[in-house]
Amino acid sequence: MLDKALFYFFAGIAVVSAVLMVTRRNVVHSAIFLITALLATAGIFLQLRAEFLFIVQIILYVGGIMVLFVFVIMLVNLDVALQQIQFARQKWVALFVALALAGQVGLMFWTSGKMPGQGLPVLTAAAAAKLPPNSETVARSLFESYLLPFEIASVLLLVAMIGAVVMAKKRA
Amino acid sequence: MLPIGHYLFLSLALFIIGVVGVVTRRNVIVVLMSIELILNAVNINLVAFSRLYGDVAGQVFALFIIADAAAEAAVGLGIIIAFFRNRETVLADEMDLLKW
Amino acid sequence: MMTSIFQATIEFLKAFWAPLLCGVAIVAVLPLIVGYIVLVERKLMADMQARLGPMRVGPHGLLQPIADAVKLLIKEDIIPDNADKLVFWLAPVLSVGAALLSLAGLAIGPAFQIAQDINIGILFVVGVSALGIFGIVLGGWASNSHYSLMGALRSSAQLVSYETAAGMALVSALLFTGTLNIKSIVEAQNKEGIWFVMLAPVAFFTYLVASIAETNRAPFDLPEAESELVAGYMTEFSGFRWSLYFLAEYANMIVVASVATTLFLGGWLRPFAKFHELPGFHWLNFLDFVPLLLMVVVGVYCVQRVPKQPTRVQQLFMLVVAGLCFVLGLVLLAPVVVPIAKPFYAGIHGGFWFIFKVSLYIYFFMWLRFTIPRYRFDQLMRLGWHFLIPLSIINVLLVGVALIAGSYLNLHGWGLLLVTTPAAIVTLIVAFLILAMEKERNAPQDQAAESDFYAG
Amino acid sequence: MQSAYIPVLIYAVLVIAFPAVTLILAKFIRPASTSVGAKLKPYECGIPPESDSRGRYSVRFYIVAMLFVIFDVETMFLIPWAILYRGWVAVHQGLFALVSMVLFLGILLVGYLWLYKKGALEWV
Repeated sequence: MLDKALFYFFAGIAVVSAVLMVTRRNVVHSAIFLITALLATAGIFLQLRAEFLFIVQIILYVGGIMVLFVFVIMLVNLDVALQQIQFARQKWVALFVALALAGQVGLMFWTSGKMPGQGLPVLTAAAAAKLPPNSETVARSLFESYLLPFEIASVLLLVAMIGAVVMAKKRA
Repeated sequence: MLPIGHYLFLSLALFIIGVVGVVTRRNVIVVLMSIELILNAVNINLVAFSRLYGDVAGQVFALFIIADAAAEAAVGLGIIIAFFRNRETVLADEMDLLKW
Repeated sequence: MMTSIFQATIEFLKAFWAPLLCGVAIVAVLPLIVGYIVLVERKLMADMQARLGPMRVGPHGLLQPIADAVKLLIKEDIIPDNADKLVFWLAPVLSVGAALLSLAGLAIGPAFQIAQDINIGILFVVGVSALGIFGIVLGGWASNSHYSLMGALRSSAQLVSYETAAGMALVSALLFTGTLNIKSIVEAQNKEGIWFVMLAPVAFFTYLVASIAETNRAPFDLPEAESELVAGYMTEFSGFRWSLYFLAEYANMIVVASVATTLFLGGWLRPFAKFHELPGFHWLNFLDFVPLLLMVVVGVYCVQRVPKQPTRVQQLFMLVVAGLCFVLGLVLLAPVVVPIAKPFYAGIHGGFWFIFKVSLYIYFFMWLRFTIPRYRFDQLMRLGWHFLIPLSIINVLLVGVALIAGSYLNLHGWGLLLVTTPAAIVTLIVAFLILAMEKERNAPQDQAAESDFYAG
Repeated sequence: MQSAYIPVLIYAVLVIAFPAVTLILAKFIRPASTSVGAKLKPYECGIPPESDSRGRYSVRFYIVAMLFVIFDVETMFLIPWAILYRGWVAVHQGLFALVSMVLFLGILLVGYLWLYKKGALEWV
């Protein structure tokens, strides 16, 4: 009961602020709504018993990546930009893509003959019991099963760091 | 106890909103933010399945996706800054030259 | 239906009454505490500058914070013409919300915690308090003034630069604890019998510097450098909105001081807390009486000041303060001598020691503010990126090496000092090397402007 | 949702409500603002503002934020490593753990040194 209420609460916030993010004219407002959506997603993670990911979402996504976005918005934010048309002439493409994706899912439910959500596996308490203590289990999995991806991640970060600086530096 | 479908639907909704944002918005920064939304939708799926099977591997992958999103945002915004310095605009359809 | 909801509420309250009470208490009392921290700061500053400080409102200015609060509450509220009204409203709320919310993870004593025993403990505190940056940057943007936006950008650049160093210092301490849970961190220090400030002194130093910069305090108060930026991101904020930012700043100070206390200074533990658990009486247990002693000294001082007060009301007030001190002293004495009150020892004395350490840390902040002149912005950034970050990364690795050496030598507790002290010394040597390199690099600094890497 | 977080959620609502409600309440307590004209202009030491403040700012702020994000990711990978480290050390696997982290940090340090040498960290 509480689980359900919390899910709808967070999911509602996430979807509504995602819609607002895409539709707002002002980029800063968009960023604020994206932050809200990301925080709501963090709430969903918490509800799914991914505590460590919850805090990573807050520290990295909201407190890191979104700060970067807001900074760049501040740096390039000209008021002229606000008066320009904000939407491309691709509304029909967007509608088509959205409808195609939704239709695909609808078809899936149609062929399976079941209502959405019915007959799908339920998140059981038994499965959840295997997850805590969450940071420790995640750490164990990360360093014992996924050590190579972890090392490769550092190469990715190195590339990102150098690439971004080269982009931003003045042209010779 | 919720069925997994709820989470898949939420993820799908966020994904579609993200795709619509990428396709319709002219401002490159908003396009990048929509991509973040898409990555986020993927993370919800991964974590939901990790919860379903009681296996943290999904969470580890979500962690990698977040790291990837950080790298993508850094480079993407770097490109936007470089573009803005030359053209004084951040609109996607003004990016019509391969080299300037 | 009504009864079932009522019953559910009762059940709920039964399960969560303690954390909820803590929450309400924090929200209700924190503004008052912050007000008095400000008063103490003004008094200390006055003392160090041979002035008296606030004296008018109440005896020795003791009611000044309340007067200030009332003043701020009824002040005119100005929203600049071109401001983004929604964001202008939202930004201070965000700032104060993040600072207060992060307090939820902290444990003042073994029982006083809102987020009881959460697995991510310390990360929750650090992560949520880092969200306050949006309050700053959005507030600066919303007011649409050059000073505000410049101050906001500077402030957040400073915050993010030092957050990395603080995070690395955190990692150094976590190497010893092996957990993120706040209670377990403190317990680990109890088990080890030694606080992590001794085992990881360089990390503590890094965290200290980084936390001053993160709270925008002097000598790193660049965002509010009056001489350059008027008041930084707060320039356009007045009245109650301004006071929210102020509250957030001081709440952040409490947060960083609490994090440092928990991680490095043993949390709610008494010095040499191990001896308290031993049967019999150890001479170090005189420390159990220190709280009482402190209260008595303050009380006697107040009583002695009574005749010097000019009016009857002020004399009475002083007596009341003295009486409160004595009562507090008795409360602190009870768990030590009265057998029935023994179970409350951890709660009462834990709270005392935690608040004591936090106060010392904040006192150090204030002392620095009165002593050291402000840094220049490029100096500040250089200190962060060229010195603190490499230093803290190297420190993490050297502490790791020290721990491996410690495991081969089978060292525990105080014995770990044998390996961690050399590690700290090596880190310090590296630090001096970095400083020397920096000095050499910055010698012909005047030509630097011509070869600006990001110009254009 | 683990039950430990339910008080946190309630506290979060409380914490956001406290400044918001006080802000709204303060509106009723204080006298109505009658300010017009120059008082509502942004403060620029008495000179009328030349331009909208939302213009271009130095790219360095972007570099700072970008490096912060990269190092933040690094910290978030270090923390799970740190909390397991003592366990590994206790079973004498510490060296392997340390080497894997030195490799991770080393690759990033290459980037850091490159930036340092290029002077990209100046001012930054």
